[in-house]
Amino acid sequence: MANLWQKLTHHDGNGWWNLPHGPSNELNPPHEGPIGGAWFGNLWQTLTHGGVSHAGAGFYWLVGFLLAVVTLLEVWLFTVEGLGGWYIPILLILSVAKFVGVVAYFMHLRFDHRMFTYFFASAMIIGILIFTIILFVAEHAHQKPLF
Amino acid sequence: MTQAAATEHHEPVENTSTGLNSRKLMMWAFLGSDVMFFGAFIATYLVYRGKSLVGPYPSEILDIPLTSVSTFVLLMSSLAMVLGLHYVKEGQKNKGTIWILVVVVLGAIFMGFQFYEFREFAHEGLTPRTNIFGTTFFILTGIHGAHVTIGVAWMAFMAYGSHTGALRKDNALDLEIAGLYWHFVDIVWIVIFTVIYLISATDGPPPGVGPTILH
Amino acid sequence: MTTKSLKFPQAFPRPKSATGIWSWIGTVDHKRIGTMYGIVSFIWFLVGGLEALLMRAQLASAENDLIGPEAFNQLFTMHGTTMVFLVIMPLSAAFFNWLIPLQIGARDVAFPRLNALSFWIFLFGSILINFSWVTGDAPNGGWFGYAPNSGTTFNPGLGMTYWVVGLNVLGVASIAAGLNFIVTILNMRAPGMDMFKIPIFTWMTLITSVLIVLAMPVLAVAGIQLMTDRVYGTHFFNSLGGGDPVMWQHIFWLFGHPEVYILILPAMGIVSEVLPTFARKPLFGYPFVVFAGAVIAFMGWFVWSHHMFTVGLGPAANTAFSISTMLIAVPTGVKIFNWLGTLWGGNIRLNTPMLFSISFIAMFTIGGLSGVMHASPPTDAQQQDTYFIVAHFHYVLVGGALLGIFSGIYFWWPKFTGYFLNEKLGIANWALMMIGFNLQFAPMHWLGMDGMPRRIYTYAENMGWEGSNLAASIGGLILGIGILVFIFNVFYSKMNKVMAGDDPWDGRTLEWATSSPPPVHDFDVIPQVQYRDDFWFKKYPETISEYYHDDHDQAVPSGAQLDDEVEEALPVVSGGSDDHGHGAIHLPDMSYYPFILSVGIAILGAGFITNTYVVGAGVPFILWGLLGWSMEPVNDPE
Amino acid sequence: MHRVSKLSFPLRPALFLLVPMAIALLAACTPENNQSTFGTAGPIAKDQADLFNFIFWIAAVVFILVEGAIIYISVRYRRRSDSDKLPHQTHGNDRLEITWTIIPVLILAVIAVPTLTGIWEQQNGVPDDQGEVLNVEAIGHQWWFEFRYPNHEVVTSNELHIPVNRPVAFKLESQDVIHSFWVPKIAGKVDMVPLNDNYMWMIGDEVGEYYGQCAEFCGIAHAHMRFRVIVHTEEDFQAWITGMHTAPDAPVAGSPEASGKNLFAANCSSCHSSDTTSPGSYAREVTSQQARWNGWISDIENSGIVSAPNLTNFGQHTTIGAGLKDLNQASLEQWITDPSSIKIGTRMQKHAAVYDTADGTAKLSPAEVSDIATYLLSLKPGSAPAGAVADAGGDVDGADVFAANCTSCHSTGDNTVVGPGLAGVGDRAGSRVDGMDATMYLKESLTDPGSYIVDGFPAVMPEMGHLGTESIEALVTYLKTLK
Repeated sequence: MANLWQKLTHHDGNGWWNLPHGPSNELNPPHEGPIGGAWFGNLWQTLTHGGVSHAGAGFYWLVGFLLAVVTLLEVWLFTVEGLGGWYIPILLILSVAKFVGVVAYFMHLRFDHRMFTYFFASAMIIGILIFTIILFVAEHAHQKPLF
Repeated sequence: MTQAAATEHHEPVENTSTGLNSRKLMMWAFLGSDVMFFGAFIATYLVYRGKSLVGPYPSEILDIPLTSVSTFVLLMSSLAMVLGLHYVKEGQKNKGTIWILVVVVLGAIFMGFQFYEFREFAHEGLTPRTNIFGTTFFILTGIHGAHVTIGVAWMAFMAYGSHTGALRKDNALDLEIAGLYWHFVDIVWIVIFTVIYLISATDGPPPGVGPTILH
Repeated sequence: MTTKSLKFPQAFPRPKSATGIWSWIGTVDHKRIGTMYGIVSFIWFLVGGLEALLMRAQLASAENDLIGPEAFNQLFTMHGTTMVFLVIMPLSAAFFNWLIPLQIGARDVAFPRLNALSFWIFLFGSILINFSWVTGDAPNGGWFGYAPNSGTTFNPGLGMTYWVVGLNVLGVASIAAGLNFIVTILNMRAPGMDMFKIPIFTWMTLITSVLIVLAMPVLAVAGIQLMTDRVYGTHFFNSLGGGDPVMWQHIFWLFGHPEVYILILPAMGIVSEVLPTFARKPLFGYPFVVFAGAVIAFMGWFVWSHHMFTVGLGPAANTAFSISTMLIAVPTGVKIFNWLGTLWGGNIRLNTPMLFSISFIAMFTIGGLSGVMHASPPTDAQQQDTYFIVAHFHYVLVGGALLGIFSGIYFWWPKFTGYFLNEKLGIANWALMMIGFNLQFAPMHWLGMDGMPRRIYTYAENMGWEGSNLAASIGGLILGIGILVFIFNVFYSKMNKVMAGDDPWDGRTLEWATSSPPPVHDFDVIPQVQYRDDFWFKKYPETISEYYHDDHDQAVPSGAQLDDEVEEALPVVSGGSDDHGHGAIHLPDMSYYPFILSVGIAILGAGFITNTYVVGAGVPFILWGLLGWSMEPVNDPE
Repeated sequence: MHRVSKLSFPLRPALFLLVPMAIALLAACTPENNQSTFGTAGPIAKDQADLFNFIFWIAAVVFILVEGAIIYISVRYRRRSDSDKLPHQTHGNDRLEITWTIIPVLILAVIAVPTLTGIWEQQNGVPDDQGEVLNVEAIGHQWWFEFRYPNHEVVTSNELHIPVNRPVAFKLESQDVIHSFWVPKIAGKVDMVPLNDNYMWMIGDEVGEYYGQCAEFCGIAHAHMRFRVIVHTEEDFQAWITGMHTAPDAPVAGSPEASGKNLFAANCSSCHSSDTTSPGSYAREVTSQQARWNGWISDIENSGIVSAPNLTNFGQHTTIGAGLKDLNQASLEQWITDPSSIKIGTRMQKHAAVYDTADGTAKLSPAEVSDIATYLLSLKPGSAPAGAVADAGGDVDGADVFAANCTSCHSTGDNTVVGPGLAGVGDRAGSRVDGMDATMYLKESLTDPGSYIVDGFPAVMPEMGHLGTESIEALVTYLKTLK
């Protein structure tokens, strides 16, 4: 607690919200990558030649293939009857997976400086929060009919 | 190295406070801004989903197989984009140029699909003025289409640059920034495809629509 | 190394001259752009003020028929729009432009041409909106443009189309400027200046820019939707076609509340610079002021529905937004207390900038307290859309933002021009503004509590509102005279120059380290920064240990890192602009393309008001601007 | 180093802050003002005022502390002489920061408690223990208020009558733009939003007449969109309800009232109903008002019809122009002659054919105006028992039936109001449907209008079966005479 406090308030604290100093080719530590935990980071570490952004054409083909598969899966789900209430959540999860795939690998966020992730993620977080609130409010915030 | 080269063509490690390239940083900040832009449009669509007072309703008009193909095309253009960037960074000029051209072509095909779709909808009686579905659908996908158009033009410019040799290994960042924009347009479509097409495709008329309000 | 690059045929030679009209049109110098922002927005300030005075004249007595309802509706719509989008935002932008590179020790902003583009788009956008006065069809649906009253069904004229298109054009300018300043502040800092050493005004600019970049797109969406409703007959907010008027309010206020902080945070930053300088003490609790600003900016996103307490969102939503609104008063209070802490024990010099800044705290506190009153939905049910609200936000925006800006004008005028603004006239200006302001807006509090709704062009004699309204109108006149005194002061001081020198106020931040006015290249040598308020501590090295050691938690940052938390010494970051090494100073060359591009955007915008072919006419200019710009090197090869 | 200019400053800035404040405090709020939120006449407004006072005094304490601190510090620590002595260069104090973060939180928590109770008491329905609830539909129009009492089948405009000490539940509606329903002395405002019906409730606990006003900007006549709330004793309220079901006495032939009645029927009655007293007339008025709205919205520029205040028993009203002026012969004549001399922007003046003149004044002679005014002022509950007019027996005159029931939507000329003009309808009727003669077609159209809507007209005509066979026969006979 005291540490956190100091990080937040210190004159020259290198607190977590202080912005990074290093040059852009400094790697994210694998266990601290913005997406996925340690196991995920390690797995992709192997696949991506140690997490450098020049991952190789083969890697991009692989990601592209997986994205294509997910898209096919989505379209197939559309034809499947009887998913009921599961349909929308499954689709949302799949599209989030595609979204993350493109952002993390095609847009290099996974390998790039964390500052870029902060930029994009903060907008995503604020956007998702407020627009979810708006959907909720528009759907449910009405006055109780008195007669 | 001349001054022009020093300022225009950035070195891999930037001489800035954060060590990050200013233009790339700005592109990411702009993408954050665009997140709010599309977020507001998508939120509007979702708030108005299923509130059309008259038809045609999504279930009567959306063509999922067709849009699946165009979605696939746009997704593959992202792959082509990243490959193009990869080869430009490797200094393989011809491969780079070809893949960027593939992006242009796939983007143009996507635009063609969208144009075809808009025309079909208009034939079947759905315009932005028809109902609230038409309004939200056309403006959201139209704004996205405008983004794609800008992206295609930008990529064509890049392909030309790569072809003439103005875009090289040492200023591949120009392409990377354009690529970020292109990928962003793609991820917006990923959300739109799910939200407008797959999820809404079965939406019919809402319960209790009365004819008295619009005539 | 010879490199091949694309060339775009030049219609004009690239501008080179340092004087004359073309040197202004082609300029990419942040100081010149700041000056242009300042002058243009001050002119709009006079226009907006005149609109306010006309309204006050109409309301001075009951059943007055000086101005008809239609003109009155146009006046209050344009007054609000002008003051928010054409005055306070661009006046803040003038300060951003002038000061940010100077405060962070850079030679220009990160994207000088983009900066010029922002200004030109702002200029054309503002002219576009105000052109509606010439056509006699000024916007009349309120600066909030509530649907469906702003739709064509109930508002068939062109006025609201001007308004919505103009706002969209201005939005482009704001977003471009916001992106520019974010990158500038993050990337262009002088060597050694990490984020916790940048001046507080720079911090507030950064936070404001983030808000602009995230909030203006939401306004753009609202604007595009209303525009397509008006121009193409879509149904976004058309209740007859299934659109929901409440949705407009959600989207508009979703932008609108962050906008409030976009307006006030720069003024808070100015005040946070002025108070320490004139109290001759560092800002009290720097990290807390920064953090409070960031918290305000974040929480500002989750309070928008307090503008809609009477819309009927039901008790649950009202409860949630009431609580979030009250909470946002906490970081605001933290700032006020820190300012008081700054003054406490200081050696306070009551010069004009300081008078304005102290008045800022006093007036902003009143606005904040009345804000808490209508954070409570039951009391807001009586206050919403009454003059109580008018009083509240004028205390925040005039008593807050505008006093802060005037404080900044008097404070930095010597830096901008090299000479002081006259102190006696300055005090007269301040006194008249304070008397006029309070006489104008304090009575509005009880006008509101006495049930006078906003936006009414007249009122009956038996309502008991005449005295307060008359007082308010007289106050408005006095406030206006105060502004005239300011204008007189500007000319008087120009003719009777009292030269100021580089550092007239014994300043704290880097802008005082360079000459007044600064050279084109800002700094002969990019400063190396070691401390927060680096310039001050270099002047008074004996105070370093006082600042950095009087709390056991704090450590001297220079030399070896005393902070155990930092694992390794930070790499020295090299500085500023794009110049490499310490050799020759290279500034970006001038360019016409931002101007051409902004002309294209203005024509495009005008096309939505007039007809579609005009939209097409804008496209060639935009393409010309974009292509020329992208192929034009920052510097021509020598 | 160049040092600061040596300007001295004789005035203490604090005084400048205090003078306007002092003036301000001298003029305290006046509860007796017509729309003061302090002189309350109902528990909701009282709760709201109490909560305001509670927050106000807390704010006042904070105000005095903060402004006092500003003044004290500015005076106490201002530079004396020319000393440029450097004060202690403190950087801050964490404990103070925590303190002045937590104290506001606590103060706000104290404010939040009554706030939240207030929200849930006022916005979550009428409490059960408040007595029998009166339901009222309040509808905002540009720029007047319509009030409907669905349980009593009464409709009136601009003057709301409610019983004292009884909860009144409101359904707030709007068809055009957003308005806001506000009676400052009885309850805070709630907006009237198209497509989003709102609900609120209030209790008037003092008999009297109270001012109300639209609080949301709604267009050109926003300032003039006002209304009155008349709080009656229970007996008076019941009497008013009964009165609203009692038709006025028929004017004596040849009197100004009789002339006014005819002029009213000819010039005003397509938009203004004035006879919503008989059974079934409430439903008809609700339908007609919708029809007028549909007629207006389908052709805003050229419509000859627009939603308009119901003038039943108008003589009982105390104001005209939505609460603008006291109602009397002179003000009413002024209103009829040139509404914009009292209220700019009325829809009536824009759309009613009678105002289709160069200067927008009515195409009526002063005598005619006077007759209409006299007639309208004479509209007070008459001596006849409620509902007695409908079938008075004897010969029914088709023209009277038409005037009473049809003129809201149909003219006897060629012009379209809501429905088609009926000139020559007798000739056309026979050829409209094969195998149906004119009489049969007209009868069918009256009793089952849905079957034979003429192309291009909205399907809004109500069924007229409630008029009774005799009236229908007379009406058909009359219609066939129209050339």
